[in-house]
Amino acid sequence: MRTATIQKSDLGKAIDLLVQADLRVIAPRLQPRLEEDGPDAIDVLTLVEVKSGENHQVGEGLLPLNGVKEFLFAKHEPLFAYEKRGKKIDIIPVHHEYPRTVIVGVRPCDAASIASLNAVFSDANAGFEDPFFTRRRERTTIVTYSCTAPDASCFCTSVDLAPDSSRGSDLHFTEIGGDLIHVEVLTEAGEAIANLLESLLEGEGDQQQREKAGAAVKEKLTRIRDAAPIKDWLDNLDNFDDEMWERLGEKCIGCGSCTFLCPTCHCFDIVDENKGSKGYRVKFWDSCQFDHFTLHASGHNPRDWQYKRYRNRFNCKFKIYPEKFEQQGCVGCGRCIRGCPVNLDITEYMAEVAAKAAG
Amino acid sequence: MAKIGVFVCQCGNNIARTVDTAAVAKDASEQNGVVHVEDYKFMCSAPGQEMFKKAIKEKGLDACIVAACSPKMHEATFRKAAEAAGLNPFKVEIANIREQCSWVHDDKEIGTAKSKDLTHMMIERIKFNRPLERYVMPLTKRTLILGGGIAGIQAALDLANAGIEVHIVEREPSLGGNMARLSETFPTLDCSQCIMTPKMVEVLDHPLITVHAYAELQKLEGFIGNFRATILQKAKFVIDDLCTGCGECWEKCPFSVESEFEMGLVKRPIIYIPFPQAVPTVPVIDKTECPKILKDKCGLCAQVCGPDCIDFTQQDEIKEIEFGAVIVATGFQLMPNVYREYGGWRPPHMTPKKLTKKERAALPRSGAGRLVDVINGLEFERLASASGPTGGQIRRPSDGKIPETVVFIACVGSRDCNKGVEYCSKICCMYTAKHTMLYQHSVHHGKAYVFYMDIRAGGKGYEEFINRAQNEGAQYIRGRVSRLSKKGDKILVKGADTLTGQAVDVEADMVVLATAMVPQGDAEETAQILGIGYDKHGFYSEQHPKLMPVDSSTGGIFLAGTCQGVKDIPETVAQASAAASKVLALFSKEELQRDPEVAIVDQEKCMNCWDCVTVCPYLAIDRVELKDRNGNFRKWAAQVNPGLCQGCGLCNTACRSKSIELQGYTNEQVYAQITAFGGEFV
Amino acid sequence: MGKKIERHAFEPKIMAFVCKWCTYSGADLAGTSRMDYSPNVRMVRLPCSGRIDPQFMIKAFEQGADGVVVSGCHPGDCHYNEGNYYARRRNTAFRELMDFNGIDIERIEFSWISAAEAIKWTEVIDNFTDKVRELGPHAQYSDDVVDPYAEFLVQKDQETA
Amino acid sequence: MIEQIRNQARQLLENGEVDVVIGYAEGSDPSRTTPVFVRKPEDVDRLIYDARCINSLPLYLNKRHEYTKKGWKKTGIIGKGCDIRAITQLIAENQLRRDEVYILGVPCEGVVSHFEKWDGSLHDGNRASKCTDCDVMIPLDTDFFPGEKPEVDRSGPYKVTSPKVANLMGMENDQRFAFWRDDFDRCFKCYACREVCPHCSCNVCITDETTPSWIDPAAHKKGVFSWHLTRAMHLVGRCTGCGECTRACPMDIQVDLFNQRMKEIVQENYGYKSGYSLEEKHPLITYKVDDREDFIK
Repeated sequence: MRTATIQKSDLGKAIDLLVQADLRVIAPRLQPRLEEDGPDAIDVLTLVEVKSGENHQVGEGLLPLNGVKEFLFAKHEPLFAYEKRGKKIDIIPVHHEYPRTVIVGVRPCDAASIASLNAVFSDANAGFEDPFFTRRRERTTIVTYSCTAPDASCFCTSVDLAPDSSRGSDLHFTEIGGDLIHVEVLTEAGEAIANLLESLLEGEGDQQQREKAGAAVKEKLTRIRDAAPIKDWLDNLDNFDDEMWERLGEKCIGCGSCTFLCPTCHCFDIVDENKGSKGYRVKFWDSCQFDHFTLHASGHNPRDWQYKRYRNRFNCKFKIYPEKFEQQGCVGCGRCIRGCPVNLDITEYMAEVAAKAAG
Repeated sequence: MAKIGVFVCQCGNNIARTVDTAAVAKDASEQNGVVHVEDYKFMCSAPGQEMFKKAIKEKGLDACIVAACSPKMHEATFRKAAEAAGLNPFKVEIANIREQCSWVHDDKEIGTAKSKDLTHMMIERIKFNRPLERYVMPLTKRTLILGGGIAGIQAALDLANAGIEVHIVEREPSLGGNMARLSETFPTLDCSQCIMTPKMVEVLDHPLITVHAYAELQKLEGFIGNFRATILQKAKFVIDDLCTGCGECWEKCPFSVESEFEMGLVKRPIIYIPFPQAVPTVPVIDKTECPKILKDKCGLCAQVCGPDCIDFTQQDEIKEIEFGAVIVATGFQLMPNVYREYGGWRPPHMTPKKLTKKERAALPRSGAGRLVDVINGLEFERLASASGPTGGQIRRPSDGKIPETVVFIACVGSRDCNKGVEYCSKICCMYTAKHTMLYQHSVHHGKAYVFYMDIRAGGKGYEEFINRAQNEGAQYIRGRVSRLSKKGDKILVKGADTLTGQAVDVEADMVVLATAMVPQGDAEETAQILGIGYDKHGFYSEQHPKLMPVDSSTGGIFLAGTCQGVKDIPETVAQASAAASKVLALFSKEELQRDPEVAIVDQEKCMNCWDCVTVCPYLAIDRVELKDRNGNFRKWAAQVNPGLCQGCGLCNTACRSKSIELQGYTNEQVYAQITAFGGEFV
Repeated sequence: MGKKIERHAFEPKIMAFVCKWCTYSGADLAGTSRMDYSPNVRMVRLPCSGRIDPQFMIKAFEQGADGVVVSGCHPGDCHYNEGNYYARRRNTAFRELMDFNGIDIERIEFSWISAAEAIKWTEVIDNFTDKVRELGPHAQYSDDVVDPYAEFLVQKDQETA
Repeated sequence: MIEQIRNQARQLLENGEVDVVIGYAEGSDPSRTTPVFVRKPEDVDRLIYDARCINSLPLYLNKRHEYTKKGWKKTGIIGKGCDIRAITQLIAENQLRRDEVYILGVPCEGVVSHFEKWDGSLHDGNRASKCTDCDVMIPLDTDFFPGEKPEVDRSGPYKVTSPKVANLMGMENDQRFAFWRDDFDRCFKCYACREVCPHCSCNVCITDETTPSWIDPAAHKKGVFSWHLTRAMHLVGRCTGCGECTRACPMDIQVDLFNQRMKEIVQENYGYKSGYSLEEKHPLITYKVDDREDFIK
């Protein structure tokens, strides 16, 4: 659509403008560790709702701990309430609010993850629509901010993305040197936000400069794997029982951190939170890394060993996803690598598979 | 879907005055699962109960709430009624709207709202009540009595006379225990032997009583109604059935050792009966001393035995017998080693022999000296006993002289946090008074002094007895003795009279210590064999200090006599009879019914940390191995023995994985009750 | 029979977990003696204070209780000999834990009440009710996150209206 | 030092004395290490030990994890002092037998608090606070120890070494609640804190129970609070203070502060320190008649 530039120092003002426009603004917030809390405390960067542009951290730090997932696919969602009286059961709808939201400072990998989630929850092809997700997605605008300093765990280039990809974004910011940010309007929703920021936007952005900046950042990535041969290798069912699954996966403790951190993991569970004769039915995140995820009522568990559960996760990302939705399930954000307490590394699997595929 | 009936009682006007029972009933009828409600004047009356039963039958109710008085009042009533109507009694719950609502609140609005809430909580709870069946267990109507002293004898006779089979296990060769040692008993001064011996004979002759003399309990397994005891019958080397008790053998035995029964005051042969009136009158050979057994020399007894009943090849024998109940009556001992504190020395024999080097080395060091004539209460009893070593003449151990002056010291080792035990030994005041009398009856010109702290004579005729002792000439000095020392052939007693504030020195011929009563030396090991609790002194713990004074902490094991705490003879006998009546109550049914409100274990979930085993006050939780279909070990798990479980629920709280549940108070039930909480508070 | 109970704008909800041998009987005695005490308490009868799981208290607070009473036999009087000693330890730990979490431990009352102490029972309940009334509603669990359940109740009222 | 460990491990594997040696190896990037299962003598050179070896390996000995299913009869394990305390505690809780494990103790100088803080060396800025007052740097119970094992006085009380605990205790109730509320807001109930804990050994965790569901499974405020309170309560007197729960938390919630505070309470009131004795029972399943009761009316 159109391009423009904005001064980096004007980002705070931009957030203020969005807040003033009665939008719910989600932005990264850094809680730096306090010296007096000792060496165990660490800096915490999260996406949270902000009320002003003061001390904003858009573009600072690398990745927030939480992705944008939780703002579209809530950690827990009451579906409805019920009350049993006599022999009657009343179903009472729960009121949900869907405020107009703009998420600012989303990294490209997270933005790309929305496309993946979209495929599951609201793609017409999937034949099913999650009303909660769809309505939130409709009312949410993603303002992406290209990465400037990827770390050792980032591997977006290995999964067809880049530190400046625009997949899933509505509006895309990229630093192009100096104090200048290149702004790219990608969708109508993005256009609406851009219009709100009109007073801060200037002229037209330089597409070449943006690409140059993106390429420079791409150079900094160190973790590069070849994802191309993975699907074919996985398609070969003989490899389902390959020795590498157990060898690499035996240290996995099944904590599920990777799945909860993963911006594209989307499994959920539904239970009734029953309080006496009333209660509500609630949907919340679940993880394929838990042993009871596939536990049958009979007591049988097809994924009886932890390595099989991790095998499922890997298959989900690189085989099932591409098969069903024609896109990669992994966006290379590296959260699962950073968050794993036992250093189980998805890129080690990728490398191993690539090597095996090559013979 | 549950079919719950709710029965709201007006209790005349007791409930109806502050609770709108009709409103409570109407509100309950709107609750999920409630299919029937009643609002009635007196639910507990005969017509009320009829209505209750009729509703259960006609409406096919599967659970009932009675909103009425406290469950302590009528829970049993309604559960029984439900059972009669074919509903499991544990599917009936009481909502307490009288004691805890109508009687404590004045305002009708408040009372009604609270009653509704209490009823809601019960409605939700009862949905998770499981129908429970009482556990029925076999019952072996046979009692094991440990100890053949007066407590054991009394309990055995009470039980046997009521038709219960009894086995007494006594580790000494004869029944009798400590009471058989006593000369005369306070406060009536009747002869202990005279009242004891007939009872001992009665026990031996009773067709329902088996006496295992010279035997010990090795192991006790099982639980109430179903114990299995392993009894070690020590080899007597004398064949019980053949022996006539003629006495040829022990009279001819050329060897002798200290007599345990006579407190070492005299010697006894190696084949012996402990005392002349022993029951059974079958001698035993002390295998640790007998040269025939040790070195194959002598064998004289076998030669003189007429019926030919001596068998040197006899071995210890293990007997396994099943019992339904156990009475522990293992008795007491006097605090050992207390002599040393008082400079005394225990003579190996009446006539002092020349000491060996080793024995001399074991003597107390300077000052205290070798005070042979400092003796304890039981030794004095033997000296005063007509059947004792001196034939009832009181003579001092060292030289056999009749003592002219005797000092009695009370509270030796008792009420003494530093060197002894903290508790009051209770009987010492009385037996010291008795001793002064016995002494003065025997030695008319003798002088008796008593050093005491306080006189504790709480008992029927006891205070009078003390007065009598004082009137008969015993001089009571309130104060402690600081030191005993040798002065010529006398003992210098240095003491104080705290009433006059003066030092008192007495030159005594003999000193008698009123030594504290303590549990048997092996009381703790015995407790561990039995699996019962004991206090820090080693006295066995009763289940409840006030309400269950004869029950041990383990079901089916009862306590009698001084093994549970210091007691005199009447108290011991009373407790023995109480224990016997407890056993009779237990045995009054054909089989044992146990309350089903006990813990059960989900063994698959159990992660065998054994926290439940640690907290269980009743040792009711066993560790069992689970096997797979092929009999291979699969996992460990806890298992509750419903025979022992008392339903306290401690295991339930200790269990982190929630794999142990107290039936009747399960997590589900309490959860339902909590989550039903939170209605409208007016 | 006594005073007319004065009702306040805020009436705290109090849940009591009690042992059936001592405290429950003590509360029954209060009834038999026609004593008057605050009606804000709802009791759960358990065999022993040692059966009281911290989980119960957590749930009670979640369920909207403004205060929780835990009560059993005096030390040494436990029907099961030692249950209340375990309860005492568990509650020491639990209170410290709640305190560290910033949850107001003034809202948990632990007391020993024997079957004869009907007066003590009424005093404990009355004083505790007053205290909690002064502390106000226990809002720590629902101050900023809307309780979906409360929300649904509001909605229901609107529907009926 | 590591050479001696490697040699011993090699010997053990060659003799068939152990089926596997659990230790640390280089991780997938230079600041990280990873747990490794060495089964073949030729692989022992993968074993390393330095201040980056944060993981608490006894986790893999916990029955809930799968080593028993593998049929390992005896497991060799490289343990820091604090890990060996965890092993001791596991044995005391009957989750492991002493003869099932061969402990290769290492002298420890402290570890970093987070992999992210590793800058090539260990210093006050990145040393985990649990290491500042540690009395088991020379481990307690080992089957093998490189060199002489000096005598260490371990009679001292447990000290809380995380300044955050004191900072929190210095706050008002409301501030403390606000702190936890903010942190718990991030919690999405992945239960990494549970899975990484060497002492969480239940076959079915209380939070996975559905009847009754004491802990609401959803990650709303009630569900999160009751989960963390329950977890801390279940670890009272049992936690050996490895701090893995905090490190494993993907949302960086400092959940081990609860455990540290509770250890302090247990030490103050009952004089109990976990992981030092095979026989001593943890304080919630024992009692003394004269325990503290100042809070009881």
